[in-house]
Amino acid sequence: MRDRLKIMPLLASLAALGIIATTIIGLPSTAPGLSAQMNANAETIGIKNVVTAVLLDFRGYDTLLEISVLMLATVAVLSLRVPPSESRRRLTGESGLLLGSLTRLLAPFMIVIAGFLVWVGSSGPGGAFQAGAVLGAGGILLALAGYDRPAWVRQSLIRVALTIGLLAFIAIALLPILNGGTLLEYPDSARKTLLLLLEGLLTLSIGASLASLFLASASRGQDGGGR
Amino acid sequence: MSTYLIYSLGGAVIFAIGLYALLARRHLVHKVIGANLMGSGTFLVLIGLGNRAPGGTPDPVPQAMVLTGIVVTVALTALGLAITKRYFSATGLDDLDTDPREGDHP
Amino acid sequence: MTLVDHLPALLIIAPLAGAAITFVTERSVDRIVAVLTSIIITLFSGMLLYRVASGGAFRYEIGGWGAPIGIDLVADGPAALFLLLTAVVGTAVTIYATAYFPKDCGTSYGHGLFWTLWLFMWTSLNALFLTGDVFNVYVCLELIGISAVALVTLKGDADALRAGARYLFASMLAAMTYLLGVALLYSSTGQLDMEMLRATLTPDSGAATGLALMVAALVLKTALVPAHFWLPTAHASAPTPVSAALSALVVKASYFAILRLMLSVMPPGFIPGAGTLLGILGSMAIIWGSLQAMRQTRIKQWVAYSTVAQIGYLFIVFPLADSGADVLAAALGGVLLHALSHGLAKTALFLGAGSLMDRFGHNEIARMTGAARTLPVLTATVALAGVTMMGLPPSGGFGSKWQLVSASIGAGQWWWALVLGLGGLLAAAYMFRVLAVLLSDTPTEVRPTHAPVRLEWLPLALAVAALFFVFAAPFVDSLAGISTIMLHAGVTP
Amino acid sequence: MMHLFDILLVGVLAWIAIGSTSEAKLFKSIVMFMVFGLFMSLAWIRLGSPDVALAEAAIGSGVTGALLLDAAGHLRRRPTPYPEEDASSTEEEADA
Repeated sequence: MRDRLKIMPLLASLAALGIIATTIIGLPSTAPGLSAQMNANAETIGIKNVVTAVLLDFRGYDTLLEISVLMLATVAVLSLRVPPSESRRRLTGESGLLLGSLTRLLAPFMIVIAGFLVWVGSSGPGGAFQAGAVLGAGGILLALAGYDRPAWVRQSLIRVALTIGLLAFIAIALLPILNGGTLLEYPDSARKTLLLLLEGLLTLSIGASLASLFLASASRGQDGGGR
Repeated sequence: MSTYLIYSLGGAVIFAIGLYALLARRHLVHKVIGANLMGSGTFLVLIGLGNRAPGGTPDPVPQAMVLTGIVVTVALTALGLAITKRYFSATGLDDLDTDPREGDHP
Repeated sequence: MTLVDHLPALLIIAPLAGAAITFVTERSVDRIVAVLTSIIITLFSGMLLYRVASGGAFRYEIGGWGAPIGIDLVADGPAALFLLLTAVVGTAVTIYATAYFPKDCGTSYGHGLFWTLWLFMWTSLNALFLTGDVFNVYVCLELIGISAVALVTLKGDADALRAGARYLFASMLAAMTYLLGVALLYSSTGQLDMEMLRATLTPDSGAATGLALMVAALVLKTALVPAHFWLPTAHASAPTPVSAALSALVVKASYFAILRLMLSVMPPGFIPGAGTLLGILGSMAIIWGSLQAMRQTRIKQWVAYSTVAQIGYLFIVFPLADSGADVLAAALGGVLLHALSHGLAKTALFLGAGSLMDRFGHNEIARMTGAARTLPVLTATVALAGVTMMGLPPSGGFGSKWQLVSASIGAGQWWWALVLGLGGLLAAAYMFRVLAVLLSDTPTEVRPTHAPVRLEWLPLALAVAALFFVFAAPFVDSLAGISTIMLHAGVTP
Repeated sequence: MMHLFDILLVGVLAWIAIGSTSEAKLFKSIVMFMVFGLFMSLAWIRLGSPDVALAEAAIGSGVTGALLLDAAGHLRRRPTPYPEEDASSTEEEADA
């Protein structure tokens, strides 16, 4: 059934559009923002990809909270799982043959892409976020293609993995305090190592969180929601 | 008309489309799509306006904010859909306008 | 740097680590982790309050960069007060929850994930009170929103799911609007740090529209009338300890962000009429919420509408903010005192109402007659918390209204004083309607209980604390002054 | 010339957005939304943000699309009331 046009929401959207568009047109056509300062500081610490520098270092605290958002959402989705009595009545997943064989080809490829993205992230485009996203998407594809999760990938294991990811991030954040700095203040001597460690960690935990966001919600038994 | 204006105004339009869907569509999944579109519109405004830096290299700060925003939005989406599915299992309804107590739903 | 200097960071990290740990531990261990975490947080919050009261406000530069490159935490008087309130209410909620949630709850109550969700929520509240960065506020709001919605849907019945869905869509709308506001604000000022924003803000339409969108989004999250539609069902259908945390803390977190934006960031009159508009909406909330509370037949809905009304008082500070330093100081002290005493009393009221519901086995007010004889402690809790809601002496509610009235008179805007008086009368009306039932002579049967006594005495203790909270007024006033908010009236803190 | 491309791209984005929110069939809506994500990636590249383009393609279109499709699949199955749900809903009515 198609919804009828509703007047109040339409007026609200048009009003929002009018206000935003007028404001945007009124803005000056050049604005430096914080780019000059960010670029200069990224150069000082020797990271070529400034976006990566902002995410992992300058505004690393945002990223810490964001990993928390991902884990929290996984917990929330788990808490909403349909009770077991219902999940027994699932339709048995019958995944398309094409999707299955395609995934078989794609999955290792995606892992390689993820690794590559982390590798280039410090100089060119790419980095933990994108690599993690690709990894997570790969995991979901596997599930969609009807792969049973291997026996060792149990729910408790996903939980442990997510927790270790967050706790390791917290540990890295707290480490500088022992060294006389503030939270997330990497000492220059160890910055490169710590950031690399963090990138790898983030890739895995973003990938794991995204995949488990899907698996947790779609976990009707072992079929992973394949249709 | 410069590039940044095209994309940031386009972002405003997409934000408004998403807003309408979130407010007016009944189906919960359509509402979730609407919220996602509001997010995409906002991101376009952010990065579009970040393209006004002199020298042609876009401001990295909006890009970092958008990357964070994309991840947060997918988290919200997952939660919204999980609630939708559970609500459907409990009531057979896929919108909030019908009161589950009244029963006799299509 | 000593431990005390790191307190802002530790207040966020401690509950976050607790949340992560409870995700993997056994359910019987979860509650121990949660109680330990709440003790640590309370200790830290107390130390931070002492540090701010004795040594003044300070900033904590995460990553050592300092604004505008990095993100700074701001520990000032109002933040320290809200943190301590969160610690006290949070500890009470934690203790209540150890008795409320059965040790083995199977698939009911969200598969036993309450503790993880709750500690995530605590993390996000502390983070929001401390942050000095407008984009970081967005991330904190999302953390609060997701944890709050998940806690509301914990029961998993149709009512809770419907309320949770409504709450989630309101949160999504608010979050996207807030982020769009940040986009416009950053695009016209090039700053994200609140202090930097205050320094660079010039009257231009980009920044004004951005800030207006951000405040509007936060108003929706705070459930100020007319954006309150999602609150009563969400707060009423949540498990009792969650209802208490939502009403006492969560709406105040987004309110705190409004306080920062309206007073710390914006100079007087930056968005013409915004303060007055918020004051009018606040007045409408006081009257509309109270009238609705009078009409409720179910006890948790009654408490939830009382929250809608009490939120209104917090907004009376905005129309008074531009009338000089003395008026702002009195009004700010007034709303902070109100937020604190309402937080304590509302926790008591929700926990008490929840216990009443459990003992009677239903939630209908009309069938709770004679509770004064059968359940004297719970009835006393409701009555004493009611004193704060009505604003009678010596409650904190009285102190806050007194200060807001004198600020209104001082600013020459006496009409707010009328609203405050009317609000007290209406609160008395909705309180007495329920108390009359509880105190009536015809006792109804109550269910025997094996629940620990803390389910009764804990709410009473909080209600008593709120009852004498007016004596904390001088201390709250002095802490309210230790903040960049006072710069709004030209006073250097 | 480039501006023509920009205007065209934004126009297509808005058109797909309207399509995906006004489409009555849920499945079509979702597919349109996923296509929307792919075009967004194009816009990000055009705006000099390859980092965002990568994330958008993987998350905005991929993961979100998978979540939406899964939900749509779930909502297609007509639920018959389960014993458990029945119990809880009668309890609710008693509460009301």
